[in-house]
Amino acid sequence: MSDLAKDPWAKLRAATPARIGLGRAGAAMPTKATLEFQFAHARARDAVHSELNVEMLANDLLPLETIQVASAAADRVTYLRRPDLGRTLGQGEAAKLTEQNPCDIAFVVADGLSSTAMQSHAAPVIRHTLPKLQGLGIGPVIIATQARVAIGDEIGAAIGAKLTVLLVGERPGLTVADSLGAYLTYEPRPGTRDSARNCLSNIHTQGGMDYETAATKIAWLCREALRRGLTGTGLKENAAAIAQADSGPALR
Amino acid sequence: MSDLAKDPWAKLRAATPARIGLGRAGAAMPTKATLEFQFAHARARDAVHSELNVEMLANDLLPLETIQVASAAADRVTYLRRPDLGRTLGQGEAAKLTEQNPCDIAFVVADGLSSTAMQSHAAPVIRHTLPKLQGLGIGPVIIATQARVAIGDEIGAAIGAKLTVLLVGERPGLTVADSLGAYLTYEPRPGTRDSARNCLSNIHTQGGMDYETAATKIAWLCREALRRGLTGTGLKENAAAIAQADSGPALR
Amino acid sequence: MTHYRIALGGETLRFQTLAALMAAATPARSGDALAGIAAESEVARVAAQMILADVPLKTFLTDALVPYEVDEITRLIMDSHDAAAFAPVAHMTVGQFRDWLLSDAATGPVLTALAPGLTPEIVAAASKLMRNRDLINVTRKIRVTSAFRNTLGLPGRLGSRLQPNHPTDDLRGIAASTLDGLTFGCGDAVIGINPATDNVATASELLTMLEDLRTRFDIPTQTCVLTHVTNTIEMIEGGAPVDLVFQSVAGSQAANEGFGVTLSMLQEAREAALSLNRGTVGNNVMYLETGQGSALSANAHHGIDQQTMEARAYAVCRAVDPLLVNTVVGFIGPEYLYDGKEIIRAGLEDHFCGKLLGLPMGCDVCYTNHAEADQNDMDVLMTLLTVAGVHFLIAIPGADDIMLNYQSLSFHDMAFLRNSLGYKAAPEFEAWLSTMGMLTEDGHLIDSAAGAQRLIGAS
Amino acid sequence: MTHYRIALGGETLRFQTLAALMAAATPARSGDALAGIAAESEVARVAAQMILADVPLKTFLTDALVPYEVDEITRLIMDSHDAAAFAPVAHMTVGQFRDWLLSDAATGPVLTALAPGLTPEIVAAASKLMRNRDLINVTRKIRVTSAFRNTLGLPGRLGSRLQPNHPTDDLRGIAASTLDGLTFGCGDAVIGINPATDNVATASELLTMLEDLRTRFDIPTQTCVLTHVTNTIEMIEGGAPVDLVFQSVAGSQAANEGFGVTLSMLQEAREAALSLNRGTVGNNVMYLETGQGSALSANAHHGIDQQTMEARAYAVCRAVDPLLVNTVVGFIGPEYLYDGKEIIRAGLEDHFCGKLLGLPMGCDVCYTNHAEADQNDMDVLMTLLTVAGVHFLIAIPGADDIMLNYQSLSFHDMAFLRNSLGYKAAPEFEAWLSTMGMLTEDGHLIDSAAGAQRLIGAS
Ligand code: B12
Ligand code: B12
Repeated sequence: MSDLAKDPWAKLRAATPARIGLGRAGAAMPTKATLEFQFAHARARDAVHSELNVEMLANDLLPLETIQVASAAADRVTYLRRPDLGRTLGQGEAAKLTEQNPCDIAFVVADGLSSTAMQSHAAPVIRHTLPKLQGLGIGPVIIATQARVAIGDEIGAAIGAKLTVLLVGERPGLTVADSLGAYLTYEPRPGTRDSARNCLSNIHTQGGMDYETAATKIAWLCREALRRGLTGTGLKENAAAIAQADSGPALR
Repeated sequence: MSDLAKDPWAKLRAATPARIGLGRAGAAMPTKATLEFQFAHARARDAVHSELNVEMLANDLLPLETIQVASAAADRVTYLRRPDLGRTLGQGEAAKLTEQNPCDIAFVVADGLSSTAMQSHAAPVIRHTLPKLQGLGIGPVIIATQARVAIGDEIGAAIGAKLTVLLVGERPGLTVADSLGAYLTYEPRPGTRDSARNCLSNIHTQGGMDYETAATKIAWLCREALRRGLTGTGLKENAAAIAQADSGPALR
Repeated sequence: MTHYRIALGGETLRFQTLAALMAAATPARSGDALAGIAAESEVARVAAQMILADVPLKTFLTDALVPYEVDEITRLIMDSHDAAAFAPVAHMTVGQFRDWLLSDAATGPVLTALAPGLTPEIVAAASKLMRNRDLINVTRKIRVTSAFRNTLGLPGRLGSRLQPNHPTDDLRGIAASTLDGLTFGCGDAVIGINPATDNVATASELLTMLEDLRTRFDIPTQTCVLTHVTNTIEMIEGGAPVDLVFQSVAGSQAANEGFGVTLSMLQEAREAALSLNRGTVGNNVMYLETGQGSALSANAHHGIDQQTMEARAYAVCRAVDPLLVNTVVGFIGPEYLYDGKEIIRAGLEDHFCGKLLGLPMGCDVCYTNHAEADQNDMDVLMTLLTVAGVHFLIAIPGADDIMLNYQSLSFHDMAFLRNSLGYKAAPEFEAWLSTMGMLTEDGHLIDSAAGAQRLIGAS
Repeated sequence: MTHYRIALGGETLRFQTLAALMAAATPARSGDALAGIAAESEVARVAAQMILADVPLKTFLTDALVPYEVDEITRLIMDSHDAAAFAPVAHMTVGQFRDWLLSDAATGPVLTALAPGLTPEIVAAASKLMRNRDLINVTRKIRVTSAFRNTLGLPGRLGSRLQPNHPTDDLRGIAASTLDGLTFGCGDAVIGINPATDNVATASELLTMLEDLRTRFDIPTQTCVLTHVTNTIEMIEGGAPVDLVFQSVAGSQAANEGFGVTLSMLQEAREAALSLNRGTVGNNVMYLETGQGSALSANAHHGIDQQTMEARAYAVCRAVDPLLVNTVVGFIGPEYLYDGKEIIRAGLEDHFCGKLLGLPMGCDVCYTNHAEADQNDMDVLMTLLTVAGVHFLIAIPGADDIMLNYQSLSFHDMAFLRNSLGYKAAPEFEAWLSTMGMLTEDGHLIDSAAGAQRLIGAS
């Protein structure tokens, strides 16, 4: 109890990256916590506006083949105000895709609201996932800039993929500015509803879902989706089944 | 009392353009009054952004000679954010002024925050004032665009005027969007303090100071300023003296 | 064919449909601009408001903005409309209705009786003619109470949802955040986790952990894992300790389909939860979240402005007699509410519309990092909503949600609203806080950490 | 030579002077950007705040931002500083001071005793580290009362200045607006006219008219014509019925010279007014107005941020024991406070700084038509300030000042704050309103126009 009296929060703080045990100045946040919060806000806002370094990402993905496409949103400012444009390919961009052979699964890497997330986590997640997808036809990786989740539908349809696995930069938070989400869509085509996708979120290295867990879940969902011919609310993640299915080598 | 009960405000309303006797919905403004207010706001905001038609104004001032100068604020948006630029002449503009002969009084017409005020009232005010300034040397009228009050100091100094009478568009109000102010500055030069000027304000035709009254006051202040060698807090408007001095023809 | 027109300041302004009129009459916001239905100028906005002021309330009962045939929410609204309750205002135009709402004649009890006679479109229309102060003025009069293990919405009370999210649903991490919140007196409305993962097993584990915590400390409150309604039904069937059924809902059938939910699913879930009979002081078992922009973002807005679509979501909520409803007002981002000003306005509108329709209306006062807003704007909105009599607000550790990636209020903010502004927690919960030694005699959080240490020491 | 530096997120940020640090630590506003002293980025702003948090309060007593030698206000601040009153916080840094202000230890009476020990620079520095909610939190605790013919500033009370301006100072027009305001229960703080014309004769006529009205209805309030202090001195000498001496003041000697006013002129005017001995329940005879931006606009800001310059104006006010002080917060325009958000923030800061320095601090909640603001923003600020315990607010017919060309609050807004939020007028004035039949038993404005008609009928 005397240790606790010194800092009753020490033990609890280790259990979560959340801002707990900040102390109080009356009913207010103490100066230090207030300013740290504001600093984090300043940085998170920068993260929203930073641009994806496509070359570096393509390099990280080697030896995988990559194709780069841009959404219809010309720049970051437009992108933020016009989600509709971020969901459709820019003029002429679809042409880059139509010549591909149909495949089972196409990975789409979209900058979304955090290019930092893409830069750091997209390549490792894909690298961890591929070994678990043996036996399935994997298309080239499509890197889409100024892109929202639904852009995967147009891409998947154009490329003739049965399923898209779209990795996207989730909006940056104060504590984690590089969180990655994965959205799986069976039979992608423009107009697909979000209820017809599955989602994995909070993939990052600051207490989020680790690469190996993400890869295992993605792979399980891919196989189930192709087997049952659907994604979305009809397909629930089954923790027990995933644990069993995960027989691939631990790359962690 | 029965008339009063019907609309107790009728009599009072005639006494002022102010929004009195609006009625109440509980403690709130009734819908009608609220919407009229909002409509007036929409229009007043338009007035801020409207531009002065210089040619038309120069035409209205004929046969007086006019010279047009621009402030250092390139456009309306800059003008609104950078009052410092609105107070100085744009590059090269001073050259248009230096060749004039020194004079007693220079009229400066500045768009200020309401070009509408200038468009409507500047020429009539000057026309009403000139007859009352007989015997004094009047320079050409300088029309200054994107201009603030203090621009008159640089202009007056450049032109070598003993006194400037600067007419400016006051910021537009909800009820009156074309109110004109007159600022008199003795021995104008850059850096003059506002306490060294005299001001007449609310010159307009919707219950404001009428042209003839404005002209009488301006003329009285001009003569007093030149006689006593100052403007500003040292020179107070003297209502009785003005009434006496006003012997010119009534042009109202 | 022009339906609505007005001559104003020398020009004639026209609006083709009631929907276009409603959209143009809405205070400026980015979502309506994105949808291409916002007023083209400030003058056009006022013109639309002037016309709208003269539209009879009855019009909204006959001219459905979203067709009856294609939308189950329109059918719900029309079919459940209570004409008797509506009678006192049936003769009014929207403008007259606004004035009447603000008059002293429209007392709290009168407004409560009126609620079943109002439709989302009617309250949305009225709100468009209201200034911020008017929205506050009206909602302050209205009292809505709801209850499960405590009673929410009583005068002078302000509830709070304790939201202890974690990016991997770590049980200890979530427990830590929950304890933190409890030491600030938060959690009377609900202790509610958004699970990061979408699976029933995890959700059940989380729920069991919360149930343990609640029973260990004997806390008179309710817990919830905010997973999809279908998951919750599964959990109930699996015997998990479900207090409340959660679901996000929107204002059109199509948008709800995007969420994977229908009216009948909600009814089914409600009955399942009621069958557990876990409430002690009341039986409101539903918790619903909404937020302007969700219909448009799912391209399911039928050309209707986002605020009216939001109000229509409240019809969905009303049908299931909820314990809690809250708009997550700035949650989606600047595409729908651009900056602090738009978020503040939307928060007040949502609260107004919800309360007037008879809902226990709360708010997640929040913004994202891509929006032009900051914590100062949240200070403004939380204070205004508290003054306006909001049912509850959401609070999280340090205002920073590390899983959903947005900023809401902090536990500290609840302490401010209670200590400084004098509001109190739900009475049962307040009594518990007192027992734990965390309150001063006048119901304020004590300045020392003694109470907190007791709670944490015991954990 | 760099005085202040911090390493943050991989870079080192530097600020050359205390003035530069203060400016960079200020929440964003257009005036500081115009002056070229605003933080260059949000990160730089936080960095400056972090450094400022560690600056000892004592620094401000030795490092004068505006040199002692050139500025009589600096001399006033330094020479009148009460070291004994300052003692309890003398060891603190700015950050510690902020935390202490927010703690329960800093009660109202403690803060009142502290006031003479604080300087404008100290309170400005603390405010820069405060969120909006913190500013409200602290000011709610502080009570300042002042009195002349009624008592202002008592708990649960909210005063109002009735501002009946007219573009040509027409007596009947001004009387009409005054009556309108009285029917809304406005005017307890003062009935105060800004004259359109600058001459003593007109000012005296206006004053006489107000005096007639006041005595005819036996209204327990004070009147004022807000003309230049030199004019008021002349009026007093001329035997006009002067209750209060008005003057606009700013935070540097140079800026005040631009206004044509010095400290000794204010003292002289005060003594002249005191000699008339017209107060009945108190003898606070000064009324002062301020507002962020006036120093910069007169190019008399010495490179200091506009909020600190504003706080320095309060030192001028404090020296003359005023009845009323108010910031005219959004009055000058967007060059100094760009939009509603900046106006709201500045209003809260000004109120905080004034109250902490011990002033009877009010606010003209207002904006111009060239600013990015509207009446909804004013709704926000007036509600927040009322909750924060503001001394008084300014109200005009329909919120539209037809002479000064800007929008403030309407008489209706005062009625809202009193009816809906429950605040009351000064007790003497409230009793008078009651006598006139204008209030309900609980001090609210009655819903009918009966009271108003009585007043107008009699006029
Ligand atoms: C923003 C958001 C929303 C917004 C989406 C609208 C929009 N325009 O952005 C709204 C509020 C509508 C929403 C709703 C829901 N959401 Co959501 N949402 C998020 C959030 C906070 C950020 C997403 C993001 O940054 N996307 C990146 C940008 C670039 O993508 P975008 O193209 O702009 O937006 C799309 C995606 O956000 C997607 N989306 C958003 N939520 C969900 C949920 C699911 C299951 C799917 C398939 C897609 C999806 O829809 C948008 C439009 O296409 C995440 C949390 C996180 N950290 O990521 C949760 C999150 C993705 N949502 C979640 C859930 C559960 C839901 C709901 C099902 C809640 C409910 N019980 O009803 C609903 C329904 C969603 C649907 N349409 O089917 C979960 C998913 C859990 C999981 N592993 O399956 C998450 C992880 C949060 C959580 N744990 O609660 N959501
Ligand atoms: C804005 C304003 C101010 C601002 C000016 C700062 C600024 N940057 O704009 C502030 C708040 C500082 C101010 C202060 C005062 N003002 Co003033 N102000 C106005 C207002 C509302 C609008 C002016 C306007 O639109 N100008 C047009 C724009 C384009 O000009 P600008 O170059 O941007 O701004 C300059 C002028 O506004 C000028 N100015 C502003 N007020 C005054 C007052 C006097 C006497 C002079 C000579 C100049 C002057 O100073 C600015 C900077 O150079 C007018 C009312 C009206 N309807 O016009 C009253 C008005 C001009 N002011 C008035 C007064 C009395 C004062 C004060 C003397 C009040 C006092 N008792 O201390 C002080 C001192 C002014 C000074 N510096 O000497 C009176 C003048 C009466 C008269 N006939 O002489 C007016 C008419 C209002 C009133 N009736 O009370 N004012």
